[in-house]
Amino acid sequence: MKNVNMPGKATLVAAGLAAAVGLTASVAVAAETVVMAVPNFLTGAGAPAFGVPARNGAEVIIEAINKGSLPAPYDKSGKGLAGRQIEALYYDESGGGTKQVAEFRNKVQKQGVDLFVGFISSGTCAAITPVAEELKMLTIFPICGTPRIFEEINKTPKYVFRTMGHATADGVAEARYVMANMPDVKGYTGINQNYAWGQDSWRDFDLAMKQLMPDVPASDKAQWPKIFSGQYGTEISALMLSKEPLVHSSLWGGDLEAFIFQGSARGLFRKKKLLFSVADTSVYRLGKKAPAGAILGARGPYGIFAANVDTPLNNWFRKVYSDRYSTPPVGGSYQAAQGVLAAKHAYDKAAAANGGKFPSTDQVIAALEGSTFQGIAAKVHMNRSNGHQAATKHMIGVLEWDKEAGEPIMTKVTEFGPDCVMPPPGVNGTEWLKGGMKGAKC
Amino acid sequence: MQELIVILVDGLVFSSYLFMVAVGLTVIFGVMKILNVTHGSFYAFGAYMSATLIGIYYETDLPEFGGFVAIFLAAIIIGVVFGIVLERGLLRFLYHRDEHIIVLATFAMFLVLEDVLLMIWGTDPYFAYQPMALLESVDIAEMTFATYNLTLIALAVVVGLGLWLGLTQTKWGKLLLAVIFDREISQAMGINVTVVFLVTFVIGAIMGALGGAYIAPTISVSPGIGVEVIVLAFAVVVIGGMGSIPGAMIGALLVGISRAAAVHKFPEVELFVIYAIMAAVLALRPEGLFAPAQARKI
Amino acid sequence: MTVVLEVRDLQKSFGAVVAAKDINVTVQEHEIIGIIGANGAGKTTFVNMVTGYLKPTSGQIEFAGRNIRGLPPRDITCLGISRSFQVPQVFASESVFDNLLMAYAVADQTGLGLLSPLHDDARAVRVDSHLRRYQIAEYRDATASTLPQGTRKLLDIAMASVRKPTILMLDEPTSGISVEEKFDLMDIIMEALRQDQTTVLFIEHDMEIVERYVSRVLAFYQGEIICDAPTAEALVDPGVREFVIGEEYHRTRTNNGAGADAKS
Amino acid sequence: MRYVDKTVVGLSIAFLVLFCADFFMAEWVRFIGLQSLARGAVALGLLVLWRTGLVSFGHALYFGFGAYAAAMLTLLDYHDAFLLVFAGTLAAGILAFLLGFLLRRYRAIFFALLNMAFSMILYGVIVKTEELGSTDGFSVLAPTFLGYAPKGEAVQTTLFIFTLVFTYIITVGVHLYMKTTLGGMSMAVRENEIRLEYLGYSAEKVIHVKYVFSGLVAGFGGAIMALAIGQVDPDSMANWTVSGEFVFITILSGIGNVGATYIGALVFELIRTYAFEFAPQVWQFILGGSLLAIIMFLPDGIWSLVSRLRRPEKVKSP
Repeated sequence: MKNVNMPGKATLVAAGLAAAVGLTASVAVAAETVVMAVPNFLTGAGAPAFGVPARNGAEVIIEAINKGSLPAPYDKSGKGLAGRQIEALYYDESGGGTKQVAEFRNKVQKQGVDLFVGFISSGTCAAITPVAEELKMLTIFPICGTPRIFEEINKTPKYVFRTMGHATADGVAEARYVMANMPDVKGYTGINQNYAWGQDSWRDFDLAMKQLMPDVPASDKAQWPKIFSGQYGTEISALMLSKEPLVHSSLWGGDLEAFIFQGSARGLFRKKKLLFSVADTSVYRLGKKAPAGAILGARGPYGIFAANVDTPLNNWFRKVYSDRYSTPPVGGSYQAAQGVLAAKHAYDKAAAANGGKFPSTDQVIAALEGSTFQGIAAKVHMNRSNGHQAATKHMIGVLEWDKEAGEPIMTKVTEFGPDCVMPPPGVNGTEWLKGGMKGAKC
Repeated sequence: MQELIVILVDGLVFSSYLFMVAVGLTVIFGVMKILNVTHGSFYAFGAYMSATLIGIYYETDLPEFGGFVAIFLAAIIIGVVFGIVLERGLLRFLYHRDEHIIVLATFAMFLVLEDVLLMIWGTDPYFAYQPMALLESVDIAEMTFATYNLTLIALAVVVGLGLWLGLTQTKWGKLLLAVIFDREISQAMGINVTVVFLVTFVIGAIMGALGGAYIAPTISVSPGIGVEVIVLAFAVVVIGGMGSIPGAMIGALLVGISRAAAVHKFPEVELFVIYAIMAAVLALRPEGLFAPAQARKI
Repeated sequence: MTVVLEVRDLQKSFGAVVAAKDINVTVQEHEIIGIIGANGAGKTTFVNMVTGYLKPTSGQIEFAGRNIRGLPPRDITCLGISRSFQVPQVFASESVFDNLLMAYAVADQTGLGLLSPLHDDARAVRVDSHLRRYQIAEYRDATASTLPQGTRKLLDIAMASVRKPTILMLDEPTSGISVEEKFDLMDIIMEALRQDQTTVLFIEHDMEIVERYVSRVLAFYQGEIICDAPTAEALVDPGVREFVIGEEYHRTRTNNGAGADAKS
Repeated sequence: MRYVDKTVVGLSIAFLVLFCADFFMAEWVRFIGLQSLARGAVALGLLVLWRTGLVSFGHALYFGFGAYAAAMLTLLDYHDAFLLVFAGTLAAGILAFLLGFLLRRYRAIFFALLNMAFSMILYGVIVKTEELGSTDGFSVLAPTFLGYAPKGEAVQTTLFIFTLVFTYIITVGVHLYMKTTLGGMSMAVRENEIRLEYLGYSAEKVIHVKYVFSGLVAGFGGAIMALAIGQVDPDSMANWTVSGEFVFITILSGIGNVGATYIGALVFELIRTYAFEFAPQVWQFILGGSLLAIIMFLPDGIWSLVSRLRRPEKVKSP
């Protein structure tokens, strides 16, 4: 190691800084556009199941908004957000919370983003929430599930919204469905990925079951495969040996598909009743291979559950999306699209209230808080957590294969109202579950 | 009793999976002393290629079992192409550098290939379940197993024995052992180390690709499968003793069986099994399974 | 005369192979002892055991009245037995000066002293005088790996002698050195060590060297000492003539250099 | 010393420049700078190991341990940055001290991989701990500084100064330490352990000291990162890929100079940021590609550029 002379070092440090500082110049906000950052998983295992469908769903809506070609009820509100064209920045959500926070700051402070509509993973949302509030950046989470966003991380949000129900609703809806349709089930076990989402899903379902069907035992050997492990032979044996007839699973994407291939090869689905909380991400892709007879959820009235909703908006969305991406829209597509619609609704409403002039962020926030707007296939009520957390109806059904149409369909579908599955305003989801879901209106 | 048998079978299947995932890595490390992170890419590309070929194959109405040919074909194509390109195009320029620099270079290469994969195949998953469906299932101890998974055991045994015999019984193998023993001396003895390295790397690449290609029918071939196997393969190879093929076999069995037992008995700890074993083996037998560099002649 | 090193019934076996058995040696202060024997006779094994590189299977090693058997090399070194190596062990990519600087620093410092600067002027002066004593001052700033074999041997021995050890064991100091240079090399070494009155044991193949520098000889054969006597006696001992000198003498004459290179 | 140590001077000037820059820097620049300081500190620890001839593929273990130690204190309602960072650093240091007894017996790739094994165990433990949010991790409230509780941008500004001061002290400390006997023994271990043993000192002891140090700075970096991001999660703090990034930065920086690690970290952040901005689909491609380029064409890291600037002959490679 040699002593190195100052100028060399100074210049280098300076260069580094200069390079960096100089780039602040690149902050260019075109006056007449709204810059909307749309982060989703574009790489890695999250991409096919959620990221890409979500990105595409958002893209379809954004382009229609810019063209002003959205059908009713958005057909009269003119082009763009409050008249301004959307400039969309699609980017990758991969790399973990830390990296996403860094990226979030870059997008805000360097690329002059006006609002974010995106983030799929609960982990990212949890990491982003405090920063979004700190940077006063309007941020709409269309998908991520963890209740902790507004229950722990920020109880009084101003800039952060979530436009779909959180994970608690899934567990409750699933449990209610089981109670209604399998009253004499002998017990239940589960197979969930060993990470936050899997753990939360199992906990909520388990808690709800303990309330609704207290004398139905849960297995103490629920399976916890490592996420993305892809090999489930041993777990499948264990499940087949277990005495519980019902298996709860929040597997998604590649893991789910691998589990289904390996399971059906061994007749698991003939032997056990499976309950998949997010399997809609794969049903179209799996086609015939999808396990008919399994109980399915889509975290709300999305994807395959919206297949038969006959409204101009939904029919248009399914058609445009299917034509363009040659596959029907899945849950993620609907949820992301719903997030963009929330922005559309809020900007236009705020502009109207503002005498037609383009609204300030605070006005947009005021417009969105507590409002109710039309999602692709269902009404969205922003009536939880001071009007920042949405509640929608929830749907659970049984998957079947429709020979005539040659496509998977949902049968025995049960609808649950928003107030039946979501905790009442101001109530912590887990406590609500433990307390017996008081105040639920079904 | 039944559970015991089931654990054993599950364990064997998973061990075979681990072995197939790890063997390519150990072959390359054994001869070239390179810890090859791109191994993960070989696995992923092998899986994608296999899924693609299988897909094409079952478009035709040729006899169904032919799908298996597609699997091995995929492994060979990927292995040969990537093996040659990487060894000639990258590694040979690095042989004189520190071993950890080479590891990092392969890590960088892995990052690059992850995106190349996306460019070629996109983000949508590929399915190739036909071969698994074709073989249907068998019952052992009143438990249904997928025959395809059981064939994995056979494959692992064949590959393991094949490599081991090839290494100890053939002229080529003896050359390799010479190179493993002392690179300089074997050069002096007129062994063409360059060729030995190239061939070894290609074989290792084929093995890595074969792992992916053969697993492909049981999984959804989608982005990110490569990164998952890297740490797995590292662990197995490290437990078994780096560069030793019997070692990799032992390591795979140790991990596979213990994991199966864990899943059946204490599912909660599944996540730790492999690393716990890895750390334990290293902690308890520093000079054993895991021999450090021998003392130099002084 | 006081006994500095006493070795009793030393045994070493690697599995079935017996590398050393029934080794009994007593070394007096200021002795210069030559260790001779064919390759694999157990000479280096003996040195390795005394200096702690190998743990004896059984037996006693007493140094200055203290049992040092099984101690690690660093402790034995600190107690006062140093060694050099057949293959010089130096810090190859460092300069000769830095090699010795490190040697002195390690010898000087313990505990918190280790956190004092490696390079200080007083130490530099001592390093330079040491370099002169071993007549390698001209290579002061050369990188160790570039040194000619003889010089590297000297550097190795110079580093070993930094602590002014009571006993210094040299493993084939002249191996790989051309016949012409051998005596100059040994003169330098012996002169330097005489100043510190160091007790020296060195392994040597060349009987002329042995005759010239050594007062007493230990002859090894198949792991045993077959002769321990004053040089003159030893060199005429029938056993030694048959098992050691015979081919050895011849060998050193003809192809010492090559033979040693293959070994190193 | 007879002469003024140019590296110390250099570091001091860099320190002053950055100190002043803090007040006009764009927020995102400061944020990148903050991360570069944190990661650079970890790389500094790896640099010390590297000079000893060792590379660790598992220092995310100490990075993550420090980060979580600090973050968990905030759950107990301690928010003083000095306390949190000290705790994180110390916790990681203790862990390194304990594991050191095992790890100091290993060299080369085995050392690297054993480190990775331990880091993956920590990763598993965190993932398994739902109380700590499993893979989601949990968020860390803005810290206070000896009672001063800044708001908004001031948090980052203060934290930057805070970090800058400590990294400066650490870096100068390491530089001076490298000139001590113990520091110099890095060379001895790397070059020839046997000789070091026969000079009378234990190579394992030397390695253990360096290892504990590397653990301390990694813990420091982790704690800083936790405060800077306001969030801890296993995937970006304890996963093996994170360890890979640290080695990446070390190699990027080169062994030449302690200050280089921070420049390396900055370059790393910039590459990643711009790859992410301009090529969201292929950022890994660009990241990996640039690493390859460095390995092939700048074997001694970016620092060798500086060295070349001042003296044409190539600097000695590690």
